[in-house]
Amino acid sequence: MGKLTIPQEELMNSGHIGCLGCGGTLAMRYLLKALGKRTMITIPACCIAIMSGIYPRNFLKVPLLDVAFETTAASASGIRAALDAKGIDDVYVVGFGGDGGTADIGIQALSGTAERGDNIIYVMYDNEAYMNTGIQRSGATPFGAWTTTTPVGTTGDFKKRPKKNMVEIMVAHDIPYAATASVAYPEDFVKKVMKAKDMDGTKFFHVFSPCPTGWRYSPEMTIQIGVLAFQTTVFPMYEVENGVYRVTKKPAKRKPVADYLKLQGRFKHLDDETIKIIQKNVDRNWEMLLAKAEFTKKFAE
Amino acid sequence: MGKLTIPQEELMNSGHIGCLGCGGTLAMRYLLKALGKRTMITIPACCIAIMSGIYPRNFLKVPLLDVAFETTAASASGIRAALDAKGIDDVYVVGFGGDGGTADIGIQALSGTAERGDNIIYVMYDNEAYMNTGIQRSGATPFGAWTTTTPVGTTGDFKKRPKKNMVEIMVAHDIPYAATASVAYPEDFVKKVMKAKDMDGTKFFHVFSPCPTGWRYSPEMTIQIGVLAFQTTVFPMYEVENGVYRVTKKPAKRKPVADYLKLQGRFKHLDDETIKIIQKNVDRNWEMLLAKAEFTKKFAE
Amino acid sequence: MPMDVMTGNSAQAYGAKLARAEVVAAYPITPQTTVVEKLADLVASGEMKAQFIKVESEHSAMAACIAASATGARAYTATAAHGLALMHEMLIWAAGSRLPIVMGNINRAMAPPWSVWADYQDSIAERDTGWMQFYCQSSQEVLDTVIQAYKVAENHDVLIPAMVMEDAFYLSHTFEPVDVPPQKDVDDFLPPYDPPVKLDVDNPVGLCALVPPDHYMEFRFKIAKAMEDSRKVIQEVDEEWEKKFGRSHGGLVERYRMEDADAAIIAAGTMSSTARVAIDNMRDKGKKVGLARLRVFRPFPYEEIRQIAKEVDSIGVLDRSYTFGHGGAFYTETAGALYQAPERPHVKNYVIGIGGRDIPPKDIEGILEKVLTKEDGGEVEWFGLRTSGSREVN
Amino acid sequence: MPMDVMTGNSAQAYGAKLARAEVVAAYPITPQTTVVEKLADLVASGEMKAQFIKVESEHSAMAACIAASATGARAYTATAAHGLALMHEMLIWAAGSRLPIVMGNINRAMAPPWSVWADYQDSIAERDTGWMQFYCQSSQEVLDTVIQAYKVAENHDVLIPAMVMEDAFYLSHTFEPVDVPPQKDVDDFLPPYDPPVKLDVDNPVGLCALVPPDHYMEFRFKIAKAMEDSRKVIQEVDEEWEKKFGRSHGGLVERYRMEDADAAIIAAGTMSSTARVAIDNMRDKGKKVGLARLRVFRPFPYEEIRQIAKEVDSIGVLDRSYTFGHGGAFYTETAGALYQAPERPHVKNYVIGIGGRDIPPKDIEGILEKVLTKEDGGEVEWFGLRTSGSREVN
Amino acid sequence: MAKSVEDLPYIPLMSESSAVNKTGVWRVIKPIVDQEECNQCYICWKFCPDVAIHIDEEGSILIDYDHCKGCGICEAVCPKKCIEMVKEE
Amino acid sequence: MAKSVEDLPYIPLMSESSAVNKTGVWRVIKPIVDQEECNQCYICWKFCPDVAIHIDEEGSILIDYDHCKGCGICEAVCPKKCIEMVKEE
Amino acid sequence: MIQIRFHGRGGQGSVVASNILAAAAFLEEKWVQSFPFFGVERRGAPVTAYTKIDDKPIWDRSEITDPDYVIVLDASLVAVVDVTNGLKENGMVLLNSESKPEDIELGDSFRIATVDATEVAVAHGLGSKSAPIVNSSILGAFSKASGEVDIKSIEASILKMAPAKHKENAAAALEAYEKVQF
Amino acid sequence: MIQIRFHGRGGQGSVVASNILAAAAFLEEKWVQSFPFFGVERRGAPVTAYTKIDDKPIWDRSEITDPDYVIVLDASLVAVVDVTNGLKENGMVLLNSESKPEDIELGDSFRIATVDATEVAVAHGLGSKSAPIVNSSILGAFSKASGEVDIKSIEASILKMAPAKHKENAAAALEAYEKVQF
Ligand SMILES: Cc1ncc(C[n+]2csc(CCOP(=O)(O)OP(=O)(O)O)c2C)c(N)n1
Ligand SMILES: Cc1ncc(C[n+]2csc(CCOP(=O)(O)OP(=O)(O)O)c2C)c(N)n1
Ligand code: SF4
Ligand code: SF4
Ligand code: SF4
Ligand code: SF4
Repeated sequence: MGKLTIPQEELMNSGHIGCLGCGGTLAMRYLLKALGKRTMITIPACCIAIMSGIYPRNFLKVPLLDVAFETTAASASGIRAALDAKGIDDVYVVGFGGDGGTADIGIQALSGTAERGDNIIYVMYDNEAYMNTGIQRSGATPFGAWTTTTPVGTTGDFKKRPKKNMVEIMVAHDIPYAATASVAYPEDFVKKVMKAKDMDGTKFFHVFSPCPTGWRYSPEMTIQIGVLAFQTTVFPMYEVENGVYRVTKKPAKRKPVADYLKLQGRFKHLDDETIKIIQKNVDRNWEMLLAKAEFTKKFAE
Repeated sequence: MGKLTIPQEELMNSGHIGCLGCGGTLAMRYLLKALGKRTMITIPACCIAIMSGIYPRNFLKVPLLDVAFETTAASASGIRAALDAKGIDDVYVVGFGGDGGTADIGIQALSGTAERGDNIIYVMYDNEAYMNTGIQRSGATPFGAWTTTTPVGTTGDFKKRPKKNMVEIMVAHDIPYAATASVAYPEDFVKKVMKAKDMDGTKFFHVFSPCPTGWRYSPEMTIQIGVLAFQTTVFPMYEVENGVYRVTKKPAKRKPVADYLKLQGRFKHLDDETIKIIQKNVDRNWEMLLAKAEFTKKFAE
Repeated sequence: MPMDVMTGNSAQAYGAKLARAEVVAAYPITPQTTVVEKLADLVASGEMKAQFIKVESEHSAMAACIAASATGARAYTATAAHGLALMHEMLIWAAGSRLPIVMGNINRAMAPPWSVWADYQDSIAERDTGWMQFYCQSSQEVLDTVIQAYKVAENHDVLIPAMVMEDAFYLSHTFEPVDVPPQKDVDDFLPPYDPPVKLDVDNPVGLCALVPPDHYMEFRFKIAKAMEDSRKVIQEVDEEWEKKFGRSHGGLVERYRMEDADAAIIAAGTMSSTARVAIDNMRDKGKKVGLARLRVFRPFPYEEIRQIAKEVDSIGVLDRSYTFGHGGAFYTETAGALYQAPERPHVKNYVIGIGGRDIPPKDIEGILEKVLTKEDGGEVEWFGLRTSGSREVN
Repeated sequence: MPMDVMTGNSAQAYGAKLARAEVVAAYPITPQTTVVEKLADLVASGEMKAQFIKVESEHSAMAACIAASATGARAYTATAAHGLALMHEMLIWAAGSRLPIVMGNINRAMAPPWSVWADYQDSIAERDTGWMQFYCQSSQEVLDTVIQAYKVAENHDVLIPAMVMEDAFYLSHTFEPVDVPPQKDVDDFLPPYDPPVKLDVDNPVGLCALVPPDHYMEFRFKIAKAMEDSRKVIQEVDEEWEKKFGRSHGGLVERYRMEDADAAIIAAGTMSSTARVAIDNMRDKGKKVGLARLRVFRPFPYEEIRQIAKEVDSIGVLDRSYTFGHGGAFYTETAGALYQAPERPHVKNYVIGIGGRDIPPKDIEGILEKVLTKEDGGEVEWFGLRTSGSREVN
Repeated sequence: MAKSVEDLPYIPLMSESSAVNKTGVWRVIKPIVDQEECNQCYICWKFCPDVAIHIDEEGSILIDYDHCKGCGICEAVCPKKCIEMVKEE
Repeated sequence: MAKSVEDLPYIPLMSESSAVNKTGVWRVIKPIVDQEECNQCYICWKFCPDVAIHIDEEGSILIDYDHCKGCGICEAVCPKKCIEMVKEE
Repeated sequence: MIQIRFHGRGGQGSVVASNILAAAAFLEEKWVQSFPFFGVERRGAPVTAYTKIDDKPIWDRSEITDPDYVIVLDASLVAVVDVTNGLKENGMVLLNSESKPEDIELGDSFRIATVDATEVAVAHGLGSKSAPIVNSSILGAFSKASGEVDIKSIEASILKMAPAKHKENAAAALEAYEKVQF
Repeated sequence: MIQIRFHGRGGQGSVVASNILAAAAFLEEKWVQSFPFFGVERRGAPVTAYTKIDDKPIWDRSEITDPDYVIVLDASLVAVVDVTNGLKENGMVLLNSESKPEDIELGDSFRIATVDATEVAVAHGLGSKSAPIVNSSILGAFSKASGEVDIKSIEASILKMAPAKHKENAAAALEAYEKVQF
C-alpha cells in the first residue's frame, strides 16, 4: 500500500449535493482531516451549507451549526465562549464560510472576533462569487470577471475593482496566524492547519476553491485551475505569523496569467489590453508579497 | 493681521453641545474648512451626531444626514449615487463616524464602499471608545485602557487586545488614499484633505481626537495630549497613497509612552510591567511603519 | 415589447425600469436573485439609466436607498426573507424619514429550518415598521404595482415607503403573459420624484434631528396620518391606472364573486388567484361563496373588511404565516377590525401553505366548505398539517 | 444584600447573575448601557462567573447567544431600540432554533427622529418573531422576571426565548428598593440548563437543516404549540416563585381593583404602575374602575382578556406605540381576541406616552373618565397630542 | 415518506449521513480504474470531492459508484493515466 | 415653546443654527485675553473647539462668551501666555 | 387546460424548454404558465419543470400533479425518477431515446413517443454526444406528437428565447418534428 | 409623599446625590424613587435629578412637576435655570451659597436655606475651589434644613455609596449639617 500524504480519516460524508468537481467541498474535506473529530463547525448560508441536502441528512460527522449568513465568526465566538464556560478546552471551533459570507456580509462579525482575539479557526473557502444564489459578484470576485451582476453587457460592465484581499485585512487585525491555501495543494493546507490549530487567538485561512459552475470550466479541471492560479501567482501560497510573512511555496517559473484566464468562461470577454492590466497587477502584488516577506523577517521574534 | 494657517471660513456653528475641550468637534471643524461649502455630510449615532442639541437646531452649515449607527459608508455611497444619477459632480460626500461606528459596527458598510471604490471621503474621528453612550470599549480602544466595559476590577480586566488598525485595514482594501491625522496638527490634516479630496474612489482619514471626558484628563489638555501621542509615536502621522507609505511628520525625538499615558486617568491602573509592554508594541509599530515607508517607495508610480 | 411572457421577477425589474428608478441598491437572495440580475443586465446594456450600488448586505442596501432618496433620487431595491429581516431597523428608519422608497419583497419562509419557499412571516414581521404593503397575485400586477407604488408613495400627503410582494416561485419564477406598457405612457402617469425637502448644498438643512418628548409624539402622529391618507391615494392611483392602462387591481381589497355571497374568504397573494378556481367550482355547485383579496395589508383596509362583514355571515381568513403566541396576522387584524363593526359574522382562521406547502384549489374548496357550514373546532386551524391527531392550536 | 436600592438596569444585571448566565454577549446602547456596565463589573470583580463577549454589534450579540445556547450554555443579552431592531433576523432565528435565551430590552422610541425615551415600537415590532415578551412595572419585577423567564424558557415543553422589558428611564435609571434573593434560593428554583439536544463532539448532530415544503409547516406548528403551552408554564412558574419568595407578578395579566369594576383599562409597563394611583383616586370618588396589566404580550393572553370582557362594559386599551396603518398593537390584538368573546364591551384605543411623553396619573384619570362614559369620537385617540384641532386618526 | 407532526423531533436535527443520497444517479460519465496500471499513489483518492474513492484492505483504489458523480477529476489528476471516463449506460 | 402638531413640518428639519444654544452658561472659568500682549498668531482661534474665538476686522482676538464653555484650551495653547482663565462670577 | 411536465438533468435546459413551450403557446394566443420545481439544480441531477396551457387566463397557481404530457429529456432518468407519476390515463410520455415507442416499457395506460433528440442536437452542433443540448429538438418532437402547439410557434419562440445558437436550435426542432415516432 | 428636585451642573454629582438621598430615606424604611432628567450630561451644563420619599410604595412613576424641595448645588444656576418652577407654596429652596437666606431673592412664597457647601467640600479635600464636589455637603445641609431624613441615614448612605473618599464625604455632610442656615 502506498503512502498517504494527508490523514486518511474522512469526517465528511459522500452523498453531499455539491456540483461535479466542486472545489469548496475539498476544502472542507481537508480541513476536517487536519483537525480531527474533536471539532465543532459553524457554517453560514452558502453552497457548503446546503451540501447535506434536505432534512434529516448531514454531510459531516462532526457537530454542525448552520447559522445566518452574516454571523459565522460571531457564532464561532459564541460556541467558544460556551465551551470555555463549561471548561471544555480540547475542542477546535471552526467558522467555515464562503467568500461572500466572509468578505462581504460577514466581515463585520469576523473583524469583531479577530479584534477580541477569540480562540477560533476561520476558514474562508473562496469561489470568488455568490455561488449558492447563482453566481453574483462578491467582494472577492477578481477584476475582469463576468458574473450575473457584472454581466459585461454592452457597457463592458465586468468587475472593475480588484479582489478584496482578506489575508491582508486579517493581518491588519493583528492575529497570530493568517494564511492562504488551495485545494490543489492539500498537503500545504493540512500542514498550515496543523501548525496553527493550537495557537491561541483567531486563525484565518483563505482557501482557493475553484468552482466549475460559476467559473465556467469543465468539472474535471478543478485541480488544474488551482495549480495554474498558483503557478501564475494569481493566488500565491503564503502565511503570516504575527505579522511576519513567509511564502510557503514558490512556483519554479511564473506562468503568464493568460494561461489561467483562458480556461475559464467567466473571463472569455477580456481583450488583450485588459489581460495586460491584470498581468501588471498580479506582478505588482507578487513583488509586494516578496518584499513583505523580506522586510518582515526582522520582526520575527 | 497675522497669517492664518488654515482656512478662515467656519462651516461649523458654535453653540454645539460637545463637552468642554472636545477633540472630535475640532476634527469636524478642520475637515469642513478643507472641503468648503459644497459638501454633504452623513453622521451616524455618536457624540458628533448629537452636537446640534435638540430639534430644530443644527451645528453645521452644510447639508447633514443623520443616519443609523452602522450605515455611514453605505449612506455616503447612496448620496453619491444620487448625485451621480443627477449629474452633480462638484460636491464632496463625507461619511463622518466615531471609532465605534467605524471600526466596529460600521466596518462592514465601510468595507463594502471601499471594495466598490465609491467616490466618497470617510473620516473616522477616533476617541478610542463609545463615548456617546458613556465610555465603553470599542475595537479602537488601545491595549491597557480602562473603560466601563473593561473596568479593571479585581481581575485586571483592562483592554487586552491591541487597537484595531483602521488605516492598515483600509490600505488592504486597495483604496487610493488613507491617512492618519490629529486635531493637534490641523495644518497637516487640512493639507491631506486638500490633497485627497479630488481623487476618485474611497478616501479614508483616521483622525486622533482626544476626549477629556472619556480619557479622564482635564479639558484644556486636549491639544497637548494630541502632541504627546505624536511625539511618543503612539499615534504617528502618515499617509498611504495607492499602497505607498509616507510618514508626513516625524517627531524630532521620540518620547517615552509613559509621558503620554500618565496624563490620562484611563491608564492610571497600569503597572510598570504593562507600560513596558506598551512601549515595546509602540516601538515595533513605529519600526514597521518606517520599514513600510522604505520598501513601498519603489512601488510608487 | 407590449405583451410578453416573463416571470414575476422580470416584471419587478421592468416595473423599476419603467418607473425610472435612479438608484438601485440590492443584494442577492433566493428567490429574489433574478430581479437583481435582470436589473444588472438592464443597466449594463444601457437600457436603464440608473446607478446600481452592488452593496455588501441588505442592511446597506436599504441604508443606501434611504440616503439616495434623501438626496432626491428615486430609489429601488428588492429582497426576500432574511434580507428583509436584516433591513428591519432601516425599514423603520425609511418610514420615520418619510422617504418614498419602493422595494420588491419575494415572500419566503424564514429559517431555521432553512427554506426558500413561499410564506409570509418575513413581511408580516415588518407590519409595524410603517411601510405600505402590497401583495400581488400575478406578474402583471407586480409590474403595475411597482409603478403605482411610487405614485402613491411620492404623493406629498403620503411620503411613506412601499413594499411590493411576490410569492416565492409561485410568482417569482413563474413565466406568464405580461403587458409591458410603453415608457411614454408610464412617464405620463408618473412624474419625476420631487420631494418637499432634500439634501442640497444650495439649501443646506439637516435631516433626522434629536427630538425629545416635547415633539416626538407629534412627528409620529404625522406618519400615522400620512398612512391613513394613503388609503384614498392608493384607491385613486389604481383608478387612474385603470383609466390609462385598462386594468385595475382592486385598490385595497379586490372582490371576487362577492355578489349575494353567504360566505367569503379573505386571502392574499397567489393563493387568492387559485382561490378563484375553487370559488368558481363551488359556485358551479350552487354554493354562494366569494373572495376578498387583501391586496393591501398596510394600511389595513378595515373599512373594506367591515363592508364584507355586512354582506356575509361567515368569513374564513387564510394566513400564509403564523404569529407565535396569537394567530395569523391577517386573522387577528381582521377580527380586531370587525370588533367595531355592527355585524358579527362567524370568523375563523386557516393557517395554510406555510413554508411553501402547495395550495391546490381543492384545499381552498375544503376550507370554503367549512366556512359555509361555520364548522367550529377552535379559532385557528392549521389546514393541511400532517397529523395523526387534532389539528388545532390556540 | 437582601433588600437594596437600585435601578431597573442593575436589577436586570443581578437577575442574569442570579440565574447564573454562563455566556453574556452584549453591546451598549442608551438606556441599556448600565446593564452591560454592571455585568462587566460583576464579571471583572469575579462575582459572576460568565464569559462576556464584547461583541461589535447587537446582531453579533444575538448570533453569539444563539451559538452559545446551542452549545448548551445559558445565554443572556440586553439591548434597546435600534439594537433590538438590528437583531430582528436573529430573533426569528433564536425562536426557530428553540433556544431559551433571555434578553433584557429597555423600551426606547425608534429613530428617526432620534430619541432615547420610552416607547414600545421597538419590542412591538418584534411581536412576530416567536419570542415571549414580559413587560415589567418595577425594578423588583425586572429582577424576578429575568429568573422566571429562564425557568419558563428552558422548560422542555416550551424552549422558546424570552424578552424582559423595562421602560427607558422610568425603570432603567430609576433607583428604588429591590429585594435581591439569596443565590442559594435562586439555585433551588432554577436548575442548570439542560437542553434536549446540543452541539457535542461525542454526540455529533447538525442543527438547522434545510427543510422543504413537506415538513417545514410541521416544525413551525411545533413552535406555535410550544408558545401555547408556555401559558400554563408562565402561570405555574410565577406561582412557584410566589411560594418561594413571597411575591407574585400576576402571571400573564395582573388585575388591580377589578372587583365589581364597570370599566377597565388594559396597559403595560410603568404606566400601569402609575395607573394604580389614578384608579385609587377614581375609586375614592366612587368610580368603579380597574386595571388589567398586560404583563405578558407574547403569548397573547386572550383567555384573560376575554375574562375581563365578561366583567366590565367598557375597556380602554393604552398603547405606548402605534402601528402605522392600523392602531396600537395592544388594542388591535385585544379587539381581535374579543371578537370571539360572547360579551361585547365598548373598547377604545388610547395612544399615549409616545417618545417618552410623561404619563401623570391625571392623564390616566382623564382616560378612565372617558372609558367610564364610553365617550366616542373614533376608535383611536392620541391622548395628549399637542393639537389645535381634532385629536383622532383612524 | 413525509412524516406527521407527532413523529418529528422538536427541531429538524440532521442525524442521518448524506450517504443515503445516491448521487451516483447524476453521473453521465463514469471513471473506470485500470487496477493493473495503478501504482497506488492515491492522488485520485486525495482529490475526489465526493469522497467516492476508497482504499481497500489491500491498498487498492475502489470507486463508490453509488456516490461518484462522474466529475472526471480522478482521471485528470492520475499521473499514470490509469483512470478513464466512459459514457454511462 | 412646544409646538402643536399643525405647526410642525412633516419631518423634524434641522433648520436653525445651534448658536441659539447659549453654551456660555456652562462656563465655570472664563478666558480673558490680554490684547496688549497678543501678537495675533491665531493659535487660540485655531484650537477652540467651540468656534468661540473670532477675529475682528482689525485682526484682534474676540471671545464669544455666549458660547465659550471655558475649556481652557486657548490658555493652554497660547505661546505668549496672554490668555488667562479666571473663575466665573 | 393542458399540463405538461418536463424531466431532465441539471444543465440540459429543461426549465428553458418549459418556458419556450409556454412562449410558443402564447404566440397562439393561449394563456400560459411555466415554472420549475425549485430544488438545487446541479449538473446531472434530476430536474423537473412544468408548463400549463389554456384558452382562458390560468388562475390556478398550484403545482401540476396530474399532467397530460410528460417530456423526458434524458432516457436514463426513467430508471431514477418515477416519470409517469400522476400522468393522466392515456396521457403521453415523450422520451429522448433511440428506441421505438413500442420498445419503451412504461405500462399500458400511456401513449409513448420517442425521438433521438441527442442525435438531432449533435447533428446541429448543439453540445457534444456526452453533453448534448436537446431541449429544442424535444420541443419540435412535442409539437408533432402532441399536436398541441404548432411547430411554427415553437420555431419562433426558439429564435427569440434560446440563450445561444438560435438558428441551429430552430433547425433541430424542425428536424425532430419530422423524426418523432409515436 | 415628599418630592425633591436637584439642580446642578454636569460633573457635580447631582444624580448621585439624588440616589444617596433616596438610599438614606430607604434606611429609615421609607419607600423611595430617584431618577435623573435624562438629557445630555456635559460638564458644566445644567442637570436635574429627582427624589421621591413616601411611607408607602410609590406607584406613581411620572415626573415631578411640583416639588416640595429644590436643592441647588451651584448658586450660579439660578441665573440660568428657573429653579423654583412648580415649587409648592412654602416649599423650600436649599442653595449652595455663601450668602445668607435672607439675601437670596427668589420670591416670597418659598422658604430659603443656604450653606456654603463649596467651602465645606474643599475643606474636606473634596475637589478644588473651581471644581468642588459638593453633593455630600449639600445632603448634610438638607437633612437639617428639611428635617425629612436623619443625618445618620445620610451619613450611612454616603459611606456605602460615594464613588470615592467615603469618610471625607461623610464628614463634609456632618459639617454642612451644622452650618446650614434657614
Ligand atoms: C441576509 C441574507 N442575505 C442573503 C442571503 C442569500 N444568500 C444565501 S447564500 C448566498 C451566497 C453565498 O455566497 P458565498 O458566501 O460566496 O458562498 P458560495 O455560495 O459562493 O459558496 C446568498 C447571497 C441570505 N441567506 N441571507
Ligand atoms: C444599532 C445601534 N446600537 C447601538 C447604538 C447606541 N450607540 C449610539 S452612539 C454609540 C457609541 C458611539 O461610539 P463611537 O462611534 O466611538 O463615537 P463616539 O460617541 O465615541 O464619539 C452607541 C453604542 C445605536 N445607536 N445603534
Ligand atoms: S456552485 Fe461551485 S462552489 Fe457551489 S457547489 Fe457548485 S461547484 Fe461547489
Ligand atoms: S465625550 Fe468626548 S468625544 Fe464626546 S463630546 Fe465629550 S469630549 Fe467630545
Ligand atoms: S469522477 Fe469525480 S466523483 Fe467520481 S470518483 Fe472520480 S473524482 Fe470522485
Ligand atoms: S476657553 Fe475653550 S471654548 Fe472658551 S474660547 Fe477658549 S478654547 Fe474656546
